[in-house]
Amino acid sequence: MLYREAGQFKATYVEDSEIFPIRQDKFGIALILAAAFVGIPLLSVAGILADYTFTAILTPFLIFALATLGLNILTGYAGQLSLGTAAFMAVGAFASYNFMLRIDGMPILGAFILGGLCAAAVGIVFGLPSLRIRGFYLAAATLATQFFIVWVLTKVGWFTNYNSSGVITAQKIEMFGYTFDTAFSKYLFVLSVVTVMALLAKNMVRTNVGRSWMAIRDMDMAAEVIGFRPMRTKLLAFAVSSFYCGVAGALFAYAYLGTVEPEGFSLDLSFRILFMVIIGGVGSILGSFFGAAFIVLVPIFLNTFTGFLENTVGIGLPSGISSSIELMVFGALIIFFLIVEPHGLARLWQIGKEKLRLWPFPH
Amino acid sequence: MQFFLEVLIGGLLSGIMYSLVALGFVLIYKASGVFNFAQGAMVYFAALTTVGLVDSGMSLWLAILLTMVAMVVLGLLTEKIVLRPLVAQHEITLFMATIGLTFFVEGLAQAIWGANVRALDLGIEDVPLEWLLESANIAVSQFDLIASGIAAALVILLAIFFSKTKIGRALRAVADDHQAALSIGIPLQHIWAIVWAVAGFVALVAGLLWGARNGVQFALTFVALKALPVLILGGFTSVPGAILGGLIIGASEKLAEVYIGPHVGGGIEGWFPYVLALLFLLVRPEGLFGEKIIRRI
Amino acid sequence: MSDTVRPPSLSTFPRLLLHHAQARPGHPATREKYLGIWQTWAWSQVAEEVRAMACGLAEMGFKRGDNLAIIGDNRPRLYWAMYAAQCLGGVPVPLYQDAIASEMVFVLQDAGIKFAIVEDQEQVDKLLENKAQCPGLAHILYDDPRGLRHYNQPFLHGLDEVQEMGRIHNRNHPDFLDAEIEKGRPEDVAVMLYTSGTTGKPKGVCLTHAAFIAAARSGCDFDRLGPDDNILSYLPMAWVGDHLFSFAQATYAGFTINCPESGDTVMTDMREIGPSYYFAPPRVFENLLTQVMIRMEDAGALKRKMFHTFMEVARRCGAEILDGKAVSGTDRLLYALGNLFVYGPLRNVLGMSRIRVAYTAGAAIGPDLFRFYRSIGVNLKQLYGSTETCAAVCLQPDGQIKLDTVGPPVPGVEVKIDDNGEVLVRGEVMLKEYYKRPDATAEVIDAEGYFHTGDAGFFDEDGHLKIIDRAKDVGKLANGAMFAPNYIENKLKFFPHIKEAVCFGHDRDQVCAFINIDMGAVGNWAERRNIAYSGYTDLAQKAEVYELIRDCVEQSNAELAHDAMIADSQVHRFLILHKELDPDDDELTRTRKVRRGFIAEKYGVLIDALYSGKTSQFIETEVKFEDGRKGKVAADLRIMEAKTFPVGAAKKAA
Amino acid sequence: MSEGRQIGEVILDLKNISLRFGGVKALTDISFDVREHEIRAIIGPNGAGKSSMLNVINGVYRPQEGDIVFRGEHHRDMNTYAAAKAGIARTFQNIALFKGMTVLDNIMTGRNLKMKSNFLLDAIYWGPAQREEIAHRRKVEEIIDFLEIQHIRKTPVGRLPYGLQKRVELGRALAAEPSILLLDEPMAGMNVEEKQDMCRFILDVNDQLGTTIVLIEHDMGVVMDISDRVVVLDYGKKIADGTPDEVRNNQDVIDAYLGVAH
Repeated sequence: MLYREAGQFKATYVEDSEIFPIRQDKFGIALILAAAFVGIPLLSVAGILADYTFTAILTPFLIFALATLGLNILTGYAGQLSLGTAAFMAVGAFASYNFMLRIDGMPILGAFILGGLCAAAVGIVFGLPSLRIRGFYLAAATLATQFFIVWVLTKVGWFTNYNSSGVITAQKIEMFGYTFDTAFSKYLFVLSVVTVMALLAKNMVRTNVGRSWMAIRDMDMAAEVIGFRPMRTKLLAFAVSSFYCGVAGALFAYAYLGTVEPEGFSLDLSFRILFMVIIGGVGSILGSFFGAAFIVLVPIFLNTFTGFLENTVGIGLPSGISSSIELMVFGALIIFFLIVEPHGLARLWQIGKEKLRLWPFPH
Repeated sequence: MQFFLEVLIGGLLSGIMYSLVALGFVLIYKASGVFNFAQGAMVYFAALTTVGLVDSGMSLWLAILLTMVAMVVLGLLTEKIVLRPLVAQHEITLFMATIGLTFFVEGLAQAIWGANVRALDLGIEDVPLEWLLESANIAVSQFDLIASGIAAALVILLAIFFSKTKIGRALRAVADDHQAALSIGIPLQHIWAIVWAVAGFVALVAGLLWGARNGVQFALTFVALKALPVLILGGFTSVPGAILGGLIIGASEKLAEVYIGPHVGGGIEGWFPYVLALLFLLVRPEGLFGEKIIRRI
Repeated sequence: MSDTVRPPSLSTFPRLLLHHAQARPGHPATREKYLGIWQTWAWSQVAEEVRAMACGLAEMGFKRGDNLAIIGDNRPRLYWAMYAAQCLGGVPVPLYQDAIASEMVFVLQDAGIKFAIVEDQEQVDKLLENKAQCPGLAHILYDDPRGLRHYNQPFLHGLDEVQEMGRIHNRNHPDFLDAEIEKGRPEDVAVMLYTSGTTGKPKGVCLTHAAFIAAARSGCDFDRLGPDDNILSYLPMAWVGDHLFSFAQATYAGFTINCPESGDTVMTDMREIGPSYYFAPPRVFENLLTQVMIRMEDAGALKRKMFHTFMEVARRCGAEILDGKAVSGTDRLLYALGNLFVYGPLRNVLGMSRIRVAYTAGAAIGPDLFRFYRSIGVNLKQLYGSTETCAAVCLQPDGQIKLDTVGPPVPGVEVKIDDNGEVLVRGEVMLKEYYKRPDATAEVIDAEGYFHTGDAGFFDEDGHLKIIDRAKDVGKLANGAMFAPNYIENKLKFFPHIKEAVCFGHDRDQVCAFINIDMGAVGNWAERRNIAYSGYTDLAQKAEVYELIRDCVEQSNAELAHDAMIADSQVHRFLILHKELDPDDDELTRTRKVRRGFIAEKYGVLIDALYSGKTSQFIETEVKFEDGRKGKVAADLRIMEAKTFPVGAAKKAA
Repeated sequence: MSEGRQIGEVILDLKNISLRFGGVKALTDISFDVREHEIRAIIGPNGAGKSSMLNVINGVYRPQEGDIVFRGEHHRDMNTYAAAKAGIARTFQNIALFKGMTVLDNIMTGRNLKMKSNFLLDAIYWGPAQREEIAHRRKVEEIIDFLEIQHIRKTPVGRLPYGLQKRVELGRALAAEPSILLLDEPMAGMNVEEKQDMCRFILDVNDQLGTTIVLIEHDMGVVMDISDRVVVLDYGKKIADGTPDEVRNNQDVIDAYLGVAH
């Protein structure tokens, strides 16, 4: 309905292969970026947005989106189910911490990238079984990653700098003499990292490397026969995915938790990120953002809702129950999405968009 | 040597319990191709429900009976609401659905009974068997022995159920070929319902035994995670594989914890079985008793 | 181009081409969807390509006065071939690409074709098949080499190699082509278009540069077409309409032609290009509308409701708003909403968002159809012309659109109605002659220099020409008034419930009609009313159906009464035939035109009944079934009176 | 059809190939050769080992015995990657397209061995990766044009009807610009019109691109029409080899097809 595509023809392949080939979409994404980079900061400066918005919603949303993106590369694009996302995040976080700790003058971005690379290396090692096994044999194997890595980080004191409590305060995020210490500045920092990495991911999935992943996912035998090497392709997917998760883990520790601790990266987090992939859309960059937003917002809505019930009707829930209900809601949502729309919110978005493009025709 | 035997026997005994849980997985996987990640949550749910009912003044046997009913209902509902709409979907999709189910069941259990750790008393004392201690100087828990006895009985029962009864044979037929199963004359849906009910029963037994041993708490859900390496080792479709795998995992994890653990800081029980299973997989991707995979195109 | 007076140097198409190559070298001239994108050639590139092609042709011996056959779909190089031939003083002769081989033979022989440029293997095969009958055909050049690798006939050449040859030729004789172009005169024949020839053999219509440039100029000036306009070139190149719009006007104004990827992708390509200028015969518009309606049927109830509500608004005021007439504020607001929710998106999905001017011609367009497009904001207009007049006699000016006229004559064209109602045309746009047919030429161009169009029509009070029929079909009622059966029949056939109509009235005192109902439409109508019927014959004789058809006839009468010239042709009595008119029974031609004489003879008894005042008549007719068996259909046909209106009255009855 | 085509030297020579799965003999001591630019058909009743033969040629299965000589090089242990690298492309009996990708992307995958870009350049996209992507896109568009599937280029292959999927799969194989093309029942399940189209494409590929073609096909009319030489397998053994005419009149072949007991 909003689309006016008549006359938007493509005279070159460059135009035809743009990420947003439709003018209205270009405009839309420009608007969103402007809102994220300029609009929200302005609102914050004007005092309309509280710190809570950043610490509880926007920053975790972006970080989770990045981790989801990472898992989506592996699971959605390359078809390798992983239940060890949090472990790779943990590697990223701890590696970044140690690089900052042990190398003088280490720039924070450098530490994050190196942290991501460490995660990638670990990803490759734990991706090795994927060459022999598939499906949920592999899923079960990735659980091993989760348990093993968290165990290592807990047991090997060197990683935590022999901190007895196991909870370490993360170093400050400093760049060019500026310290990102307010909720708002951390948001901007995370936003910038996530924007760049999302663009890189989109570029990968629309070129040869992305096609190799999807080929292995859809029909591995045929992929082999046309010359994709399964080992290389899968391990690259593990590496890239783990890199994304690693950087997300570092951001999680530095810009969200403020601490580096193994318990922050539990199996529960792995599941949560898997849920974001499923709800957002398996095999969709955009879906990663949808999924993250959804899972971040659901508990907030639930709380608001129960709070509302308590204030108006006077029905209060015992404190322990709300977290149980949250679990149930998540579980039910996953099942709901798998049954009703296995391709998640991204597919719904796509269908909606198609409808708008064809409006007033139904199909 | 005694110590070694002690550890080994302890390991084997808990291994039987792993086998029991693994059997729950195999049962469902064989019949419906679903890898039921929620098995652990069902164990937790069963144990918590029994304890909850007992704590509210019910007799143990009545509580168990009621829980059994609840488990069957849960199984049937799962089959109807979650799995039937997903029939013919990719098995990974089904797997993820059971992860969702895990969350739901855990949440449900806690919402009803609260998240506190509770004790479950089955009336069996957790003391070393005296005669064994005296005669061979090996400490083996009486409770473990009885529990694994029950588990072993159940395992054997299920194995017989699978191979001798009509329904059991139908189940195997279903696993091999859905069309063939239809021709036997048992509706597929009935078979699935039975399987889910049986799986609920297995979960109940496991929940009671584990709950009585370690207390009924959220950690019970990890029992299911313990069963995973067992399955990897034994193969997802093999009953003997589940039994043997359970014993191997149980024994080796205890031995590893005792003999390797101290050198690396301990607590390796959580991941050692996985690594063991993984190494095994790299050698034999189809597991101990699984069918060899021929890649067809 | 706003400058109406062009310097004399731009008096031929090749000169115009060179002019654009200089004036706007980088401006896109031709686009073609090929290999997934719109490949674009600027005017300077087109000029270079044409130069290479022309020089290549010259090298191969193509000479001034030679005719060049062009056969194929709308491909850039085929359009350029026209310039190439014209540069050398030759005449391009585009042929219908879907003609079967034997049909081509006549034209190839008649035009004395030595050189043919064709699109692909399919066309090459057709020519090879008939090569023996066209001994003059010396060279066949093809655009697309696919499948032609093993054709080793010496007279077959790829356009690529011809152009390569031309480039070398041009390097060796750089002044050759410019000199050839200089030799071209405006009075030279620019193109030869064969009329399809409903009667007799096709005739080659010779049209000069001056004629087509005049035609292009009047159209471009009239609608202010400029270099930034875009047109989708998808109609047969051999049709005068395509030649005027995609070649002559594009070359005159310097706008861009866009060739679709293939016949199957026209709709998609149209949507991608979003042309600003569009031309299509009525059937294309009709198919589009049908598709719109069918696709809307599948929409949800709410959306359908919204669609129909806003379409009602559009029907009420859309065309008026487009014409800039006064419309109430509420309607304006509603229309704006409709534009947001329905018309705008609809134009978008049809690829009509950017259309400034769209034309239709070639056949009568139904008023509902015409109004539909105008009401959703597509500036659809009608034009009148024929191959012999470069399709440029009358154009409807913006803001003065009438459903049933074709507008006033364009500047530079004189139109006169002769005594028997035939439209006569004189002016620059006229044909020079029929190729090698002085007899036929003399038949259509009279001593005063008027071209006899063969169409009957008259001017209305605003000076707009109204075409009503073929002149030879027009008769006179007993009172001497004009009787144009096709006109009345078309009016009736625009009602969805009427499939065919046959009117009688020549030399009689009133008009009577046979009607064929539309089985689908009336069948639906009957089912909705729970009227049971057992087949066509049964349904046709239902009293309810007669009432339904009488309404239609009376509406049409009311419209006829509006015009003094034809008010006497109102249908007084009618009957619904017991069988569908069928080409298998020789009642229709294969193109579904009514064979009036045959029908009058076959159903004489019915005509007598109509004029004798009977209220019913028994008839038995032999019919052929699809499997070749014969059978008989018999029925008692009712005959019904229809209300007629006094002249000029009942304006609002419709 | 074939007057302009020069059948060349032997480029693929299979010598004494035997293949077993466990105890089951799939192929027993089969030898035949393929000459450059020819269309070579493999026929035989169901279960004769035809698909296994193709799988041996491009390294999906490794025969226990025998030797594969491709362009003078011995490939006892041919693997899929080496086969693809050497210019052997194929289609599958049961369509093996990448269901989640568009037609365009599916065919693009066929060009992966010709791409030099790596994932880092791909991620940055701007510059070399983009240039390469576009150069290959053009090649792929030529294939799309060749196979007349322009109208579906951006459709996910999962949504296409069977006949078109087969065509896309051929496109993917062609994208690799193979020197040998293995076609496993390219016309199975097609209607007459689709078969004619596919025949035309196969002949055009063979003729215009000079690609050597080895095909398995059940439609005898088609096989006899388009192939230069035919090898006949039955129960994993070769029972005849020769021109279509020779094969047609071979008694063993007639028996095999009529099901005479062994």
